[in-house]
Amino acid sequence: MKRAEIKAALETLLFVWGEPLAAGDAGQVFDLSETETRELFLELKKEYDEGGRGIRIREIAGAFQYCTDSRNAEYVSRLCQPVKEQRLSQGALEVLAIIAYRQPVTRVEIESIRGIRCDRTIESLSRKQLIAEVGRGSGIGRPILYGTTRTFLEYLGLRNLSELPPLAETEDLLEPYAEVGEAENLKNHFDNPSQE
Amino acid sequence: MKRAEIKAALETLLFVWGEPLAAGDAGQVFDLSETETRELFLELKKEYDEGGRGIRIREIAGAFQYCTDSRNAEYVSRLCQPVKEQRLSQGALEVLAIIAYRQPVTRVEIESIRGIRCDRTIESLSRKQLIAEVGRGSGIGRPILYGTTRTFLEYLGLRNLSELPPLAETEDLLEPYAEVGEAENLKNHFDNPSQE
Amino acid sequence: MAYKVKLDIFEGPLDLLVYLIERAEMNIYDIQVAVITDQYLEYLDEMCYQDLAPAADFMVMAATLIDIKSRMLLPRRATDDPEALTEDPRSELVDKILEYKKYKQAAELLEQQAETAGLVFTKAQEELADFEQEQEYLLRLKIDPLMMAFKAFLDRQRRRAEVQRRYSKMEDYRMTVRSRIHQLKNMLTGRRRVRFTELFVSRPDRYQVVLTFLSVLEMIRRKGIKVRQDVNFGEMTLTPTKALAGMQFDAESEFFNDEAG
Repeated sequence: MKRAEIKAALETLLFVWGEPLAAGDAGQVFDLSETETRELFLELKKEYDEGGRGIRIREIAGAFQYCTDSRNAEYVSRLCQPVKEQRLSQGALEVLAIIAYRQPVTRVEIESIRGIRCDRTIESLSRKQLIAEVGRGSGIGRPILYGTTRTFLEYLGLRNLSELPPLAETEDLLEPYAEVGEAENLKNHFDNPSQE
Repeated sequence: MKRAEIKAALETLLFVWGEPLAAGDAGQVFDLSETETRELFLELKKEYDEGGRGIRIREIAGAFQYCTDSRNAEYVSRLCQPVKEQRLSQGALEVLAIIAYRQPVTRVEIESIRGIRCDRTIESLSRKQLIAEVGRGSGIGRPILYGTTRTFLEYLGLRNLSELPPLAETEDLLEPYAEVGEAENLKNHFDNPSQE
Repeated sequence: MAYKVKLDIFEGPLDLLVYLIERAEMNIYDIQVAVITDQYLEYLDEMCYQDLAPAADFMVMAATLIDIKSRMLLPRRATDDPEALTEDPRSELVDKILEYKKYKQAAELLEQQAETAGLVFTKAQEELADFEQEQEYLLRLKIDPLMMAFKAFLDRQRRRAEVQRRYSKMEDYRMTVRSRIHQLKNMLTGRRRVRFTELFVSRPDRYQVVLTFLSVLEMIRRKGIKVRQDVNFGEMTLTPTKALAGMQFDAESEFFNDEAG
């Protein structure tokens, strides 16, 4: 089977599957290794990107999926009203952010950061399959550890967790209440009270 | 809007729509006539056909739709029903090994060697065509004699039974303890007096 | 109240604090605790007034604020020793606020990211039922596990045999017809008549009896002995013949193979 034929067959599989298709699963069809298959998928992806096609291939956690070019979203909305995913509440987004950046993390840790209970929010995020139990902590009662899922990556259109927007540094958070210089001094004051 | 951009946008629309999309409906999105739009769709279709892609565009009564290249149907089947590996249980392996090394052998002999019933295991191995009835014993009830099959050899990549790895101690070990029956024992003693 | 806020928009006490501090344009490292505490308590009052029972977490924070406010009134230098400077009572709260703010901001980033991702559409999976026929299984069979299974089985047999041997040494000692004939020859030589039952030292098992009987039959066939039985199922009497002495039953002889095979 020629390389071009396999690539065409991979296009068929991607289209039929709809959902993200793991390179390993696709590879089995052709007796190819996951690495080889991934390479073919990436080649395909590049072809679509460089061709400026209206459909693209995106990678999510080692799986590949057909999707549309986001620049054409306006035309889609002119044609039809596509089913949009329900937006998350501010609270749900906060919990999701804490889990995303600090995973694996327990409920108690999340609550101590937010200063408020969030068992119901966690439950709701679990139901939406954006987060999942990823293990048990070693502490008393072996608390559940939460982490994000592949659905979470899909939701944000991320290839993997390393593509999460970087978390702000403390200094970035100080504005607009203080001049940076002043804030630095004050911060030092907290870090090193003996300076005073 | 450039021609290539419109074509890319049409790809997006086709993908999102799923069902056959009428050229007229698609054209409205870009203020294009049905004729112009149809021409663009046909250009796209030609590109996919000539590129030998795994997904194609088909025309159905003036409407266009993405579909897969029918030549790849087999790969879709393979993806949907990945061949799952199955292993034999330890008990089944043991029965198979006894049959392989001691064939032809009756169920009663196998059971007397193993000390437990194994009619279901024998049945299951027969169904998997690893063993088969190879004859009838001369004893009471003319019990079925089991042996391994060609399928068995194929699985193990053996040309014939003589290629089974030798187990030198096999006979010595089994001989004194196998309660095959006194007649069997005496028969062995006559056949093989030098054993002593 | 001097300001109007929507009461149900705050995600928690920290969220409310962030709002109050930002609104007052205070420096996070120099929070005027008295001002903030008053505003915070006003907010709680408003909540109660509007019948929105504030969550317990809001009350806990109120207590914390009041505690900090009161500690701020104490002199910061407890002694003349500059090293003994007590910690700013606000620092722990500030750390918490900053940590919370970090994730509050991250939540906004995630929302933006999700919005962008929302511009990308995927398609549903095709109907695959036609392709999903009966599951095929590929049997995985390798020679090594097969041999291992057999070796494990042999080991088990060996262990069982060792146990058996320990408990029944005598019973398990099994003779062949040839060695039994050899024995019988020695027993019969020089005797005139021997009863069949005399051929056994102690109470024989079935094997011993059958073995001895077969041996006797063989010796009759070779004309080494004559046997007499007066009654059905009665005692058999064995009489050695002259030929007995000349019969070869030694181990090297192929006698039985030739005759019985």
